[in-house]
Amino acid sequence: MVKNLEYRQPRDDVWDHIDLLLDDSLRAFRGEVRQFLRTAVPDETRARLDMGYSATKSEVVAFLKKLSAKGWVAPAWPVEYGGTGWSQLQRFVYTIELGNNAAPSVPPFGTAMVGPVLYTFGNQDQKDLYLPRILSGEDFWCQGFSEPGSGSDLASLKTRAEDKGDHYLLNGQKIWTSKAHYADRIFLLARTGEGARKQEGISFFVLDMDTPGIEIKPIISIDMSHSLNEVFFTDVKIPKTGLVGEAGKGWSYAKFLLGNERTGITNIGRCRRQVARLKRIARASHVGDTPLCADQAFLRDLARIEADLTALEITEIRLLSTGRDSAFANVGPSVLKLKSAEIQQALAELMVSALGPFAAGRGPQFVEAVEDVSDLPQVFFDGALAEYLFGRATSIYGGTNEIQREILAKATLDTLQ
Amino acid sequence: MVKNLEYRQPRDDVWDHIDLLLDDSLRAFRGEVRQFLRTAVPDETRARLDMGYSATKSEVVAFLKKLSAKGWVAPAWPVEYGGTGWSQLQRFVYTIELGNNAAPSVPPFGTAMVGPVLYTFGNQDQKDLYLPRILSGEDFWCQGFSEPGSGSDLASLKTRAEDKGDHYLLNGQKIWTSKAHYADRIFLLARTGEGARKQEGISFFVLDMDTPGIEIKPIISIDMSHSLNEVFFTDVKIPKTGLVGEAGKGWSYAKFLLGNERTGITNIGRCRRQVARLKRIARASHVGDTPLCADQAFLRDLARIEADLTALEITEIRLLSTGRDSAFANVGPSVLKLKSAEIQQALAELMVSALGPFAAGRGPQFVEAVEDVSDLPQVFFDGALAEYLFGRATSIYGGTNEIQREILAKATLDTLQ
Amino acid sequence: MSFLDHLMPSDEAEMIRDSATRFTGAVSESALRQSDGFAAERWAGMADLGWHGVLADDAAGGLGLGAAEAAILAYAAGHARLPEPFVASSVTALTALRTAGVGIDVLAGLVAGSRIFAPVGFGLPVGLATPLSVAPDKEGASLSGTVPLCEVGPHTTDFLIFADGPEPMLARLPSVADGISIAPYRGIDGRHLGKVHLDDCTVGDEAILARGAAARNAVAKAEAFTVAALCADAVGTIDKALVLTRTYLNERQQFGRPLASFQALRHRFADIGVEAELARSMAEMASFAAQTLADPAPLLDRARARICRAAQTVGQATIQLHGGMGMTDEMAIGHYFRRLICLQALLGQEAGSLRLRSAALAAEIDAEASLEAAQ
Amino acid sequence: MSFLDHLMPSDEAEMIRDSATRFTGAVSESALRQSDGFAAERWAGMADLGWHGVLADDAAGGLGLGAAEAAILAYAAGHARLPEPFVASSVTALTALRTAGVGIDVLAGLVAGSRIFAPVGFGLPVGLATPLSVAPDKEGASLSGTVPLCEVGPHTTDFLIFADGPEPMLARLPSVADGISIAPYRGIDGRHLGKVHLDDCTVGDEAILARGAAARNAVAKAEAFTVAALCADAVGTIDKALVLTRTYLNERQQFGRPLASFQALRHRFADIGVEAELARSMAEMASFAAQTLADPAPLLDRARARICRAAQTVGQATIQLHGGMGMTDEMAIGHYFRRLICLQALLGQEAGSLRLRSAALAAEIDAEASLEAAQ
Repeated sequence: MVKNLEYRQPRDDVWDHIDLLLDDSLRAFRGEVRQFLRTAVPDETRARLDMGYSATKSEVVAFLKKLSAKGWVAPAWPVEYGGTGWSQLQRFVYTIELGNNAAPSVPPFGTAMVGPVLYTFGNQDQKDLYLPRILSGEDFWCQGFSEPGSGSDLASLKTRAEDKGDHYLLNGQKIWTSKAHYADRIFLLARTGEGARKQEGISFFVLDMDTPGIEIKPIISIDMSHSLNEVFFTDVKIPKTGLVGEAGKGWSYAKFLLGNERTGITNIGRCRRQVARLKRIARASHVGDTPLCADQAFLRDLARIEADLTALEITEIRLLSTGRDSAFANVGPSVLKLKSAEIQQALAELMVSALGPFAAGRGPQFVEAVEDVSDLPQVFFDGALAEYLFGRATSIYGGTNEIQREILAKATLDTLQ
Repeated sequence: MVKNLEYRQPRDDVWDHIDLLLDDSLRAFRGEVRQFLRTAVPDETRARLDMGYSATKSEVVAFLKKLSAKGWVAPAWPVEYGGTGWSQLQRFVYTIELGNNAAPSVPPFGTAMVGPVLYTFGNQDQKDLYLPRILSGEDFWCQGFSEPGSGSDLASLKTRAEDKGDHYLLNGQKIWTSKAHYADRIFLLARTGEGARKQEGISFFVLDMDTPGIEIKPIISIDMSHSLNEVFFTDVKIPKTGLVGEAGKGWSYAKFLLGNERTGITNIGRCRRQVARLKRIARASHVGDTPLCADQAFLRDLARIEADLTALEITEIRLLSTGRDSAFANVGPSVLKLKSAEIQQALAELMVSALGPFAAGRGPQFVEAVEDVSDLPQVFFDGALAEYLFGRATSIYGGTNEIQREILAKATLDTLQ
Repeated sequence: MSFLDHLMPSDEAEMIRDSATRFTGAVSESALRQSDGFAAERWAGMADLGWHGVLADDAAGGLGLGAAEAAILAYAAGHARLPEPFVASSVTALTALRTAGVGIDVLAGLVAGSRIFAPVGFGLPVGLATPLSVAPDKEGASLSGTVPLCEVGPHTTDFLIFADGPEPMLARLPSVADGISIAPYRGIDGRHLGKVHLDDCTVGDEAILARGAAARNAVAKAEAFTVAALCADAVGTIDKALVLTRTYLNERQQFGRPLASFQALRHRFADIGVEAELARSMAEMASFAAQTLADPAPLLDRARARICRAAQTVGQATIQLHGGMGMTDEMAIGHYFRRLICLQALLGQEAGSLRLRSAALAAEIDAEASLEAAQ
Repeated sequence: MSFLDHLMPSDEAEMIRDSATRFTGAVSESALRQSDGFAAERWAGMADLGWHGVLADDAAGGLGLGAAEAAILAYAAGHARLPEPFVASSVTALTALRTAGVGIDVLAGLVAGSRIFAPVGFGLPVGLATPLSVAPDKEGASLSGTVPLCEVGPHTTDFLIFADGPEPMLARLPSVADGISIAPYRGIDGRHLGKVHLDDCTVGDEAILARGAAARNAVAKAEAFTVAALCADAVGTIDKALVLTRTYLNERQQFGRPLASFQALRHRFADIGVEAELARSMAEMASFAAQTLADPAPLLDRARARICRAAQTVGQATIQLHGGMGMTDEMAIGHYFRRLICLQALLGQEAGSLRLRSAALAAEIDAEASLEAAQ
């Protein structure tokens, strides 16, 4: 029984109908990616991730090594800095396949966040030092933007870096610092001066995490896992070489960075995998004597999410491929962010609902305790709840749903055409 | 086939489970009401109303005569003015049965709106003149509150009544005046002075609709029916006897009136009848070879609305019966208004969805054209669409959903306990 | 052609879009209200711009283009809420005729705008099974049965009738013929509809355009093109509903400031903006699928479902955002709301579309189980 | 008693509410976090206030009250997110024991707080069928089978086991007995849960409290009271989640003003306030139905469905309104969110409840058809 619920690799000979929208060269490219992932991700890792658990650091490191050897760590970077030269749609397909094949997530802090800032605004020394270590998987980065009390109002940050001539002296506190406890380096925003607007006087720094004066305090999240942190800076010396670009221009670099972030968070591949997982659960889970897959109400919920997911995929393709509809190009990232959060949360909610009474418990002991009860997809219980709980963050991080709606309203309502 | 879809009177021997919450004396009272309605409403009227059509004026007049003879036109009024002396819960049951039995709606403008204002704030002459004519069904009233441009900001009204010594001279315009074309009299708000706040300087008047200078312009609504109007006043003389209460205090009388209005608009009886109607439609309507009542997804939609309706009923009973939870008593009317709008709209939407492709057409010719097509509940088509379209107003009139949410937020969020 | 190419409209497509926008931009609100469901001069104007021949071959006077370009015109029709049967005649009927391989003479009249076809028993609305019975007749066949919903009106010159069954056939009949009677009525959005009743209606051999698999194939192709065009029509209707609402929210003042400054209304507008973009994506996909795929149904069902939901959500929200004004026939928004209701019905509604997708999902789950059992 | 009387709490009920509010008001956040799912002194405190005997007769040291008063206590437990098995032992087990007519000695220990019962195979979660097999044994009976989800923990002193089947029985067993094994685990909200495995577990005649219809009846009554108590627990949890959110929105500043001043957040808060009132109505109805009606299931199914939806909506919205802070275990709101998830599971979830109501609706439709056919 449990066997039937295990992760299945996508079959090349069975196309999802949405795949018919791809052309032959993209399909061939996808085959290549799948082929690589089949061996690059150990079965055990894949099975755990598919259940909804996070990858461990060692799983991520092992996978990064494979990617690094292939040159696929940061496909979006310019070729001169180690990118692949793929088209935007190739990258789209690649990202889908990572999620669809339950590969560990490539930490975005180096590849998608600080990397592009460094090769765009950094000096030669910074590029030479940091970029190769991101590509090799040696350096793990974390992000020091948010502060307690700043919330959606990022520019109200208070951490201060005082120019002491040969170094900056950093004091303040960051929050929501994902994976800080794994990180070798941090990029951060700090106030180096004052301006008429709160967005002025902010600078962008890079810093080693083992610098004296840095203290990390875990934030346990509502799924009872540790992935977020508070980071405290007490008289931390940032060498002058840690300043990226010009002092006082940090806000514009941060906006550049956040703009990159918004297009990468649709998690379509993972959603596809979860639709497939829900289909397997529907087969194994029973309501009385009837399998859940015979319940039209459940099927309609799933079909509705699937239609939403198809719409999201095509919307992302539209954004990547045309770029001619300038109004849409402006709001596209917010559309994707809002909709993908909704779909991810709907999938997790449907999965928890499919657990019925077994959504009451979790933890390894729970999984063990219910593992021999027939007719129920026990192995998914724990992970589904973890995903449901942690997934509430998808409508909060990277700009809450409310912030996204405000961006959309500004772009579509305040400009009378 | 069509026979199966016709209106069915509620059976006394088959209790809706929610009825079990009533005590014996209320159940006996309900039996009495049902008994009366069985003969007071002609079958033809009942059938038409159940299909979703509005009552004609002559149907309303005929029904009011029956009610008048019974003394049931305005149960909520104090006995001295012709009320019944029923408890609040008896009135609740009575109102449900009117809707549940597809009786024509008693126009609220006289009984629920101007009547209570007159017996609370009017002078003896006004009481003697107007109240009996409301109870006898002789006088139809309409309401002149809203104005173009005022929208949810009712107090921004501009219609002015100038004190000319022996009369007021009225100039201005009202909008959304429901049934003005049927009405004998109108009650209205007009500005008789200025104040620091826009709520000041407003007076409350009653006026005959045949007074020279009144012009009525129909507003055709999106269901293509005529029920709303604009009313224009050009140098209309209001006799001094038309002023209700004190000049300048009209806003407080209007608030008193609107407070009464909000508790009477849950339309629970009508919703119950629609649930019953949907059950009959589900039996007759087919999807391929399967009756709609075998579609679990449809049934779940219906079950969800039914649970909502049960919750609404009990919430109204709570509001009527306890009055001890002062926080809830404050927000109760807005809770009922929001939720009843949602339920009424959800029922209409589900009914239209059940029509499938036949929601494309409407009108008497349409009904005739599809009447002989088997297996489809044609007789409901036209009325269902009328209800769906006109029912969009339930979240707009009497304070939009947005206004209700603001009232709720003020009461529950702005007061830290 | 790949989907990516599809997303990059050709210069010709852009020209069609521009000319359609100019054409519909000249249609006044009063003209629309007076046209009573059909305006001959508007139909002729479309003919002049090549609308009716967008899918027809050069030889028939057409433009020889595909579903993407037909979608541009259907979008324009929705945006301007044109009541004429553009989709029914120039997309549904024309695709069936063309796929069945009828002669140029028949198509030429349609393309020129002088012949207006009403599809009967197929195409529109989606998902309404109305089988007609076919009896052999000495001169051809005899048809009987009732189709309760067709896009037919006083303007109709020809019927294109599909009779399913053991011996399916596609036949063309003039609008006045023995054995055919029409009960006319109006769509919720003002378009002409009707019930067509056939009573031993004789169809000569020359009127039978296709039989058997060829007839089925013509109808299937026509239905796919119909869904794609209706989806585009719905997106055009949605877009215009948003434009009207944006204007209203910016112009209308309440409590001393524009409605557009109230956050709750702003966010609701943002949400329907998202719906519009998702609907647009699905319409793009539908026209690609109809044009390109052998079995577009699984994608078209998703498109129908998603676009119906967008139509419902946008229609209801734009009325609500208009407040009391949204309830009046005087404002254009209600007309767009009604068109969205009508389009949902013609598309088979979200519930109907999801019912098909649910059944397909159940079958996919079964197939996976069999596949695994076989391993 | 009529429902109206039910809505008018007695003075005694008000006293119980006040004392419960005082008691839970004294439970500190740190005490809750340290209690690891059960605090003996808190259990004893409840006993002192009469919680465990609220439904027990005077003779057993109880208060002899009903579902309404039990609901007041369950509400308080939810509001303070107490992890102790108040509902499982003091409502579910006690109602079954009392209905089965067990002796005062058994009840007295439960009422005094010295005995804590874990119901096995009935009561909670709602809708989980876990039949145990019963074999006749020389001294009574022998039970076998697995119940994967029970509210059982280190504190449990007694099992109250229901074995359904042709010869149903309700039996009491000590927490340590031959043939019983427990696999303990934790609820998502921290409460103690476990799987109970019975392997030829011998139950002596003296341990069998009821058989046949009497056993079924005891269990049915207990389950109705359980649903009512869980509904009240959920409403208490919801109310506290709203209080925490209200405080947060008023205290937290963003863009220079309190979050509570942003209209989009205000309206979302208003919406969950509506949910809370609907849930409260349904909980009132559930305790009345459990106490009064012979067949409360149709009403209890609606109550479960509606309250689960309210729990889901309120839980998700209050986390969202807390923003990033809502994602941290440090804030209490996440604990309330998890309790709401757990309660939904124990109530059988909205989907499970609506599934039963849908089936009942289908049966009602059939019955009406038969009734009309018979006329």
